[in-house]
Amino acid sequence: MAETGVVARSPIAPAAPEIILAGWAVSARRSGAALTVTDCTPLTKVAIKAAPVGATAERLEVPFGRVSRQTWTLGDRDCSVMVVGSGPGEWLVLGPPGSQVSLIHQLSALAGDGDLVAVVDLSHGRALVRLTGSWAAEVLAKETAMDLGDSVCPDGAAFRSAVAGLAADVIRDDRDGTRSYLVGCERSSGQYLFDSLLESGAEFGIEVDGFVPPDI
Amino acid sequence: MILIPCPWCGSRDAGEFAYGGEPTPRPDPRTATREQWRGYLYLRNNVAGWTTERWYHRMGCRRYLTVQRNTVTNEVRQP
Amino acid sequence: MKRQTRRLDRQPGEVIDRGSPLEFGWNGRSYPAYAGDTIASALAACGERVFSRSFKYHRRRGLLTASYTDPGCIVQVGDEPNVRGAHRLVTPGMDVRSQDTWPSLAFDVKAANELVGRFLPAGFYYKTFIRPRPLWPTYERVLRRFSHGGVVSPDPLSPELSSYDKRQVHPDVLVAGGGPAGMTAAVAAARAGARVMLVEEEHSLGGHLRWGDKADLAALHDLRSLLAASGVEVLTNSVVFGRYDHNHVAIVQRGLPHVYERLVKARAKTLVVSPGLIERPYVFAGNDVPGVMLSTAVRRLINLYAVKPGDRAVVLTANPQGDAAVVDLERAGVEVAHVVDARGGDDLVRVLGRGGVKGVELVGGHRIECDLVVTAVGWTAPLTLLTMAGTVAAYDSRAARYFPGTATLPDDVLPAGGVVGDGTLDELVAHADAVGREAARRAGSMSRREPAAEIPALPVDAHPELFHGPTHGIVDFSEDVSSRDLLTAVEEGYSSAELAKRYTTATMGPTQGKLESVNVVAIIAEATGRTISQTGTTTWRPPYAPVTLGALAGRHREPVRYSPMHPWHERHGAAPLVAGAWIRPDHYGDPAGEVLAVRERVGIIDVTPIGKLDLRGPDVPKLLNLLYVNRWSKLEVGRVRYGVMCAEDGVVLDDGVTGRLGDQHYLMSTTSSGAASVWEWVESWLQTEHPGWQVHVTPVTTSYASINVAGPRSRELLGRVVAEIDLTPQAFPYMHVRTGRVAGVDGCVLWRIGFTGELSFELHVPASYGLHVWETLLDSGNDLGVRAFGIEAQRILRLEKGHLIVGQDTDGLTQAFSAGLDGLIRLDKDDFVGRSELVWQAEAAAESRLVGLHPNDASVVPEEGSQLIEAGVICGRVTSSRWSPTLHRSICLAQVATEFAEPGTLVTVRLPDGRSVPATVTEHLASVDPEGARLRG
Amino acid sequence: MVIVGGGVHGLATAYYLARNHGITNVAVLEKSYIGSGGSGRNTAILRSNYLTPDGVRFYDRSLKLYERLAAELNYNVMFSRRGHLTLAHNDSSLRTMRWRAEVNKASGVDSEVIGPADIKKLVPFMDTSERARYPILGALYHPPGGIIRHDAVVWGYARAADAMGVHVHQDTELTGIDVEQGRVTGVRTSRGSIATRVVVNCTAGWSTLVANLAGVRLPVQTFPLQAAVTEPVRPFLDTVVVSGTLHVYVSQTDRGELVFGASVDPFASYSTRGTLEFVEGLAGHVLQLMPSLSTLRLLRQWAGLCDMTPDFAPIMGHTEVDGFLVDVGWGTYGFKAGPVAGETMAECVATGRTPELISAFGLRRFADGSLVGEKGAAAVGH
Ligand SMILES: Cc1cc2nc3c(=O)[nH]c(=O)nc-3n(C[C@H](O)[C@H](O)[C@H](O)COP(=O)(O)OP(=O)(O)OC[C@H]3O[C@@H](n4cnc5c(N)ncnc54)[C@H](O)[C@@H]3O)c2cc1C
Ligand SMILES: NC(=O)c1ccc[n+]([C@@H]2O[C@H](COP(=O)([O-])OP(=O)(O)OC[C@H]3O[C@@H](n4cnc5c(N)ncnc54)[C@H](O)[C@@H]3O)[C@@H](O)[C@H]2O)c1
Ligand SMILES: Cc1cc2nc3c(=O)[nH]c(=O)nc-3n(C[C@H](O)[C@H](O)[C@H](O)COP(=O)(O)O)c2cc1C
Ligand SMILES: [Zn+2]
Repeated sequence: MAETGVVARSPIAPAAPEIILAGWAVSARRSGAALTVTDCTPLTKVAIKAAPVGATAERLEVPFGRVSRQTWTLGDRDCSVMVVGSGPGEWLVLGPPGSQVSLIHQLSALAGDGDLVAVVDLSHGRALVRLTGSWAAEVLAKETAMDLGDSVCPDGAAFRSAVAGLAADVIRDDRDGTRSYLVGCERSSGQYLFDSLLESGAEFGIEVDGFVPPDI
Repeated sequence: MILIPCPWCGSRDAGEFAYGGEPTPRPDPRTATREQWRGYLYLRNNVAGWTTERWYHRMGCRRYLTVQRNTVTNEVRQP
Repeated sequence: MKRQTRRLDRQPGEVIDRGSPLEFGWNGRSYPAYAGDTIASALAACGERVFSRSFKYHRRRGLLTASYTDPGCIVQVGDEPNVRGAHRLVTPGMDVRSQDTWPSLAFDVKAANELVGRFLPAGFYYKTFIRPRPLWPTYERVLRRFSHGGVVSPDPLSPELSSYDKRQVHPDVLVAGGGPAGMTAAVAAARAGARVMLVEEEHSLGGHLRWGDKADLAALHDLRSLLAASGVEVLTNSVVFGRYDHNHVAIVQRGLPHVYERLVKARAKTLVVSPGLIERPYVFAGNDVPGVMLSTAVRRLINLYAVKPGDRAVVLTANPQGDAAVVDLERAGVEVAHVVDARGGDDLVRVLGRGGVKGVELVGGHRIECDLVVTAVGWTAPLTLLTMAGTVAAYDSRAARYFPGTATLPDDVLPAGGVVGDGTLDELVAHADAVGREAARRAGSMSRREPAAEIPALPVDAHPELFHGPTHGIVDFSEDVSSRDLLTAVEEGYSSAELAKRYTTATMGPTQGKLESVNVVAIIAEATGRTISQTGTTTWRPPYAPVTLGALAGRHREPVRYSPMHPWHERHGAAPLVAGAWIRPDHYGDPAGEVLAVRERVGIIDVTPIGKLDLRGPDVPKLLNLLYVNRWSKLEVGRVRYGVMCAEDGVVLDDGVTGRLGDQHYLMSTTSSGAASVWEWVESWLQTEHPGWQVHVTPVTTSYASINVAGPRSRELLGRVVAEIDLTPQAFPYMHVRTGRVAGVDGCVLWRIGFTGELSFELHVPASYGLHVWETLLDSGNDLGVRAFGIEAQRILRLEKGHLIVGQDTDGLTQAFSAGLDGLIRLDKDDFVGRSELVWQAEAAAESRLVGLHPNDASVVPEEGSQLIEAGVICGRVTSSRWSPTLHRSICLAQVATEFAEPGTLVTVRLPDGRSVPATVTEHLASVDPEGARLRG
Repeated sequence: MVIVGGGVHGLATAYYLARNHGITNVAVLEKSYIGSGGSGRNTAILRSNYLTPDGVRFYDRSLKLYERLAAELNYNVMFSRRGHLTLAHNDSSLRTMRWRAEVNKASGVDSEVIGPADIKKLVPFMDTSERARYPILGALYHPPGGIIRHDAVVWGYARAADAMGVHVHQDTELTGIDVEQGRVTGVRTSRGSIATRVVVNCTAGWSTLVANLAGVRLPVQTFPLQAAVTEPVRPFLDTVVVSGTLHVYVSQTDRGELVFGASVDPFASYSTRGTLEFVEGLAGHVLQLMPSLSTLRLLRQWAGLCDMTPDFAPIMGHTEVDGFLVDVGWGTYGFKAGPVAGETMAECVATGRTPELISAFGLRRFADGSLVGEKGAAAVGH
């Protein structure tokens, strides 16, 4: 088998035109709209489970409900990585597409002694969508009961809750001062989540903006 | 929608949780009589008032937790 | 076209826009109106007085309250039934029709009911049509034709009428009701730093100030400016329809550009309830004749809509509101023929006229000609939101109305305004200001040191208790219930408020007690010789105002799940099968052909929904031993094993295979429908019973695309796409697992198992590459005759093989032995979930068993669910049945009473069409390859 | 003797005690007004298309009693035979429908599985298209099913029992049961004591509280069940429609309103306040079945308490305390059983023997591990 033909596909059908970037079929569409939604599924997603309080938790330094952006050396490159405290004793690390092998390697090495640590690649198990624009919170407020106000959910906060009826991980990750959220759910419902956000954002003129690796 | 206080996530809509009901201690399976075992399976106190119960935070932290709830008023509190 | 003959000159507080005239249709005729008019005000401006027919007697009805609650002006607008004509604004071209009148509003044949009116007293139906018995269904059919309301159509609604959505908000303070009290409280709370939302049912803020005098309008102007500067989010044309536990407050918002209606769900830290008061009608003969209106109705018509409500009026007043109405009427050029001052003991006896007011009769028989009768006899406090919060309504006879018993309110609900007292506007504002500050403080948006706001008590004005006059009249206008009906109910023993309500249906119509409940209770109290307090009330329930199903539903959406291969299935004509959230390929047009491809060559099926749990840690074997009925301690790396889980009552819960991928690393599979529940099951045992066990569980169901490659040539096919894994039977035997690269994709898991009964490999491929691997398999196996097969073919294949499906061949009470799992269950294990019950089941011997069954006539396929009947008694049922393309005969699985379970037993199957056919219990569950030679090959 | 609970079960028991056994020295205690419990709050659906032969026989008897109840009580209870449709949205419920239909037929009860085209004929508003999110694959059609004026049933029994000398005490709450040496000797109420050797517990959602007073534990948990009505519209729906998958059932009354019900609340409680999520879910599901009803308005929602048993079957007959009998566990389906339960409980009390018709429903079955098989069709309800 010719391995060059191996293309990874997100569960979300790319808006035309489709191109291949970093081994993923993604949308090449570019939007300058004030509210956009982007399929970020190509990002690498690795879950770590360990004791909520313990050596591993200490080394990861990110408490449950918070996000930290860090620069890690993956392979021979410095990469931007996002460490999300996604649950009690549970973290989700987001990295550029295709970085799972080195991420898993680094994370396994991080495991604290005496701590039972599980590092599981969820890159293909989760869909990830980014919603950006000043109306982003209004759109999400149609889909989730969580209070998205700054006092409860400031930039750099993360939570898991029901979004559009799905158990979803939400990360508030503003871009250049503009509201932005990453929303992740089980891969199989990715298209449904994406469509829901598009529908809810319609009244604010939402548009699809394609993914540009290593965007994180 | 009532709110369930999750010790990990804070108060969340009850719809995010699965209801586990009154926890009943599991009898020792090696010694339990049928009567005891079936009590464990089927009998609950069904209190009208404050009761202790288990909930599972299905859409959140995926932890089983214990909450006290008044089954008449639906007031809740941490045990 | 009609002319606006009753339109007044410009009024200071009018809400119509004379610069925007428009036309709309009423019963097919064109009517003029101005933007800002309601349907009712526009029609009244053109001189229309009759808008509907009443529920039981089809009496003509006109405006009563000229507000949302008006029972006299409920109309059909296009496809929308039961529209509140006194609230809905007219729009150009709107098609409005009166409801339920035939042949026309003016001549309604059903009004014949009125002539027989004396035959329709309370409880009429309970007492009649009893004998001769068979007649009731006939009467019922006639009766149903007389039922009330608008029409709904089975055709799809226009897009405007079918778009709804929802929004969730988290205000610190939510204010329900935008009169002076609500506006003031909102401003005060916002100034104290709270996030505030203010909700008003009407199209603009101001409450009763809007139809008030100059001073009222000036005060309103000031309040509006304060509010505009306060940062409060204001929703108008929106109603708070419920306050549910934990201050979950429901609002329906209308008049939006993008959606027809929006359900706004507020999780309010504190709720201020300031709904004002609702004016109460007076009960006396003819009180429902068109032309009898409440004082607030005429004030609204004149001041808001510049409509002259009549030419010559008689006013019954017991309060300043009624007095103000007299002033307004005179200013509008209505001749006030007589003012009956109830405070002085004067009263009205009856209204003269049927289709419209012609006059009134006063005490002593004196008659006055008029076309308008106005009453101002007191108030009803709309307590729905407060009683939902737990308050008990307390009657105050001095004020002649109910108040919320504040002692019973939770801390997070505060009433303000007319519901709690009277007083001057200044007093009202001072009170509401304190309430608003306190609401903000309780919401935690003020500094903790701030002391509780001192909330001044509002004065309560004395008001005469005026509920009914010397004659009987209508109490519940929407249900056509009269005071006489209530007396009948009491006489017949239905003397509590709750029983009388149900017997007469008073308060059960569209107004839900907002107009009539106090009168109902007062009349029952009088009839029973009790006080109003002793009589109690009926229960106020949500919604405060009726709310459309569309708004409650929002956008209809439910999560769906697709496998990575879904686009391929769609392109290849798969028939979709809805399995919970999953949409799966049932077949690709030829299930029998798909079966044969698997039996003879090779087929591939998308089994992605199979539940998959990644288990890690040293204690996984303990966990498996606990949850499965079979033994798990000695599973070697590289092996997989089939397991069955039971609940604590011994009932079969789920099944699947679990493989050991590494020293402390396992992959567990579950049924597709059990994926979520088994995960929770595993977590519950780990977290609540064995928190010390070292196991991490990660669900990976959709991390992998799962593909089963099945058939005698599956090894050959796989060999072409797998490089590093030795697929020979010796290197990779049945019930083993390998990991490696498939079609260039790393990290694939392969296990050799066989649900279909064939040699087969189940591939779990990182999901993003699922489509690639799927297509590669099909491309590479072209010459082998590879074919995709769907669920239906799989069902046939597994049935041929005699593999059970949990939930189909077992049910909610099937314990493991009845499922024929004897060989698997290890009662010699110390413990496993369900063991105790299975020990007892083994001792008692199962009552029924799963068996294979062959109809003696091979061409008959008894439908699943067909019963086995011996000597008239049911002794089993067919749980699975299909035509077997492999064996060219019908095959079944059945649950049968143990005495019929012996192989060779002849049983009788009763088919749905009534025929009975003989069938024979087979030796094995499997009809194809019971020895398992094929799948081990 | 004392009957606790003035719902259809308590009142019917009193009525049949008087009518069939001549026992009129009976006090029915009701803490509020008669019918204030589930009997006044239920969606009044009658049917006999159960899954087990025991169930079918039992409910069929009840339906027969209902059919002649108006004449017997001289009170029109407005039984309206509308036909009852239980929709199947997936093949497993279709299989259960077939199973039920065949068991029904075997017991002489009219039930048949019908397809989407026939469903559309019965209910033109139904979306029977394949593109529905939960397509309708078929339905169990049960022509004898229908609805009734539930309050009228309660009042009819109460009037008739009263006329035969039974005492119905409203606003009278049972507060204690005296048990001496394993035998009932009397009861205490909010309005005084009564000496009695027989107490029948017919208190549905409150039944464990009453049983506790006698020292008897019941395998019952109390869950609210909610219901709602819309504003009236002109008749368009003749049939009673139930969808287990979508957790909703609907019928249109003679007055024109739609009456909706669903499955019990997701957690146990004694609250009858009702919830927002109930009406949201309900509306969503109704519109999936009948999309053109978006503009129909919900008028009122309420809730009642249901006494749920582990096997979705009632608990009837004697307990370990002599003279303390139960007629409970009616869950979400007990209104239709009122007449037959009254008849059999009256026989049980009067003769001291357990009638054959209810022998499967004894309290002992839980300790014995011989649950009733209705659980097999648990998803289906009401
Ligand atoms: C919303 C809803 C819909 C339903 N739909 C249907 C349906 O369509 N078809 C169907 O067959 N069934 C239905 N049911 C179930 C049915 O309503 C009940 O099973 C049935 O009414 C039970 O009747 P009952 O007489 O046993 O109890 P209830 O009617 O509940 O009567 C029990 C009475 O006991 C009284 N009580 C309690 N404690 C005491 C005490 N200590 N002292 C004195 N009195 C006491 C209560 O006040 C109450 O009035 C539904 C139930 C609900 C809530
Ligand atoms: N109501 C009158 O006609 C009237 C007339 C004269 C004086 N007053 C006096 O004025 C005071 C009343 O002022 P106020 O501010 O309390 O009442 P208000 O009647 O001036 O205003 C209440 C507002 O609340 C709105 N409302 C009610 N329920 C609602 C809901 N559930 N959702 C959204 N909006 C809702 C109403 O549409 C109304 O506009 C009292 O003291 C009363 O005696 C009232
Ligand atoms: C079958 C049925 C139909 C009903 N129809 C109406 C109705 O048309 N209007 C109404 O206001 N309430 C209706 N109700 C609800 C009752 O008013 C009341 O809410 C219910 O009996 C519960 O009592 P409660 O609200 O007093 O607690 C109906 C109830 C039932 C059981
Ligand atoms: Zn949590």
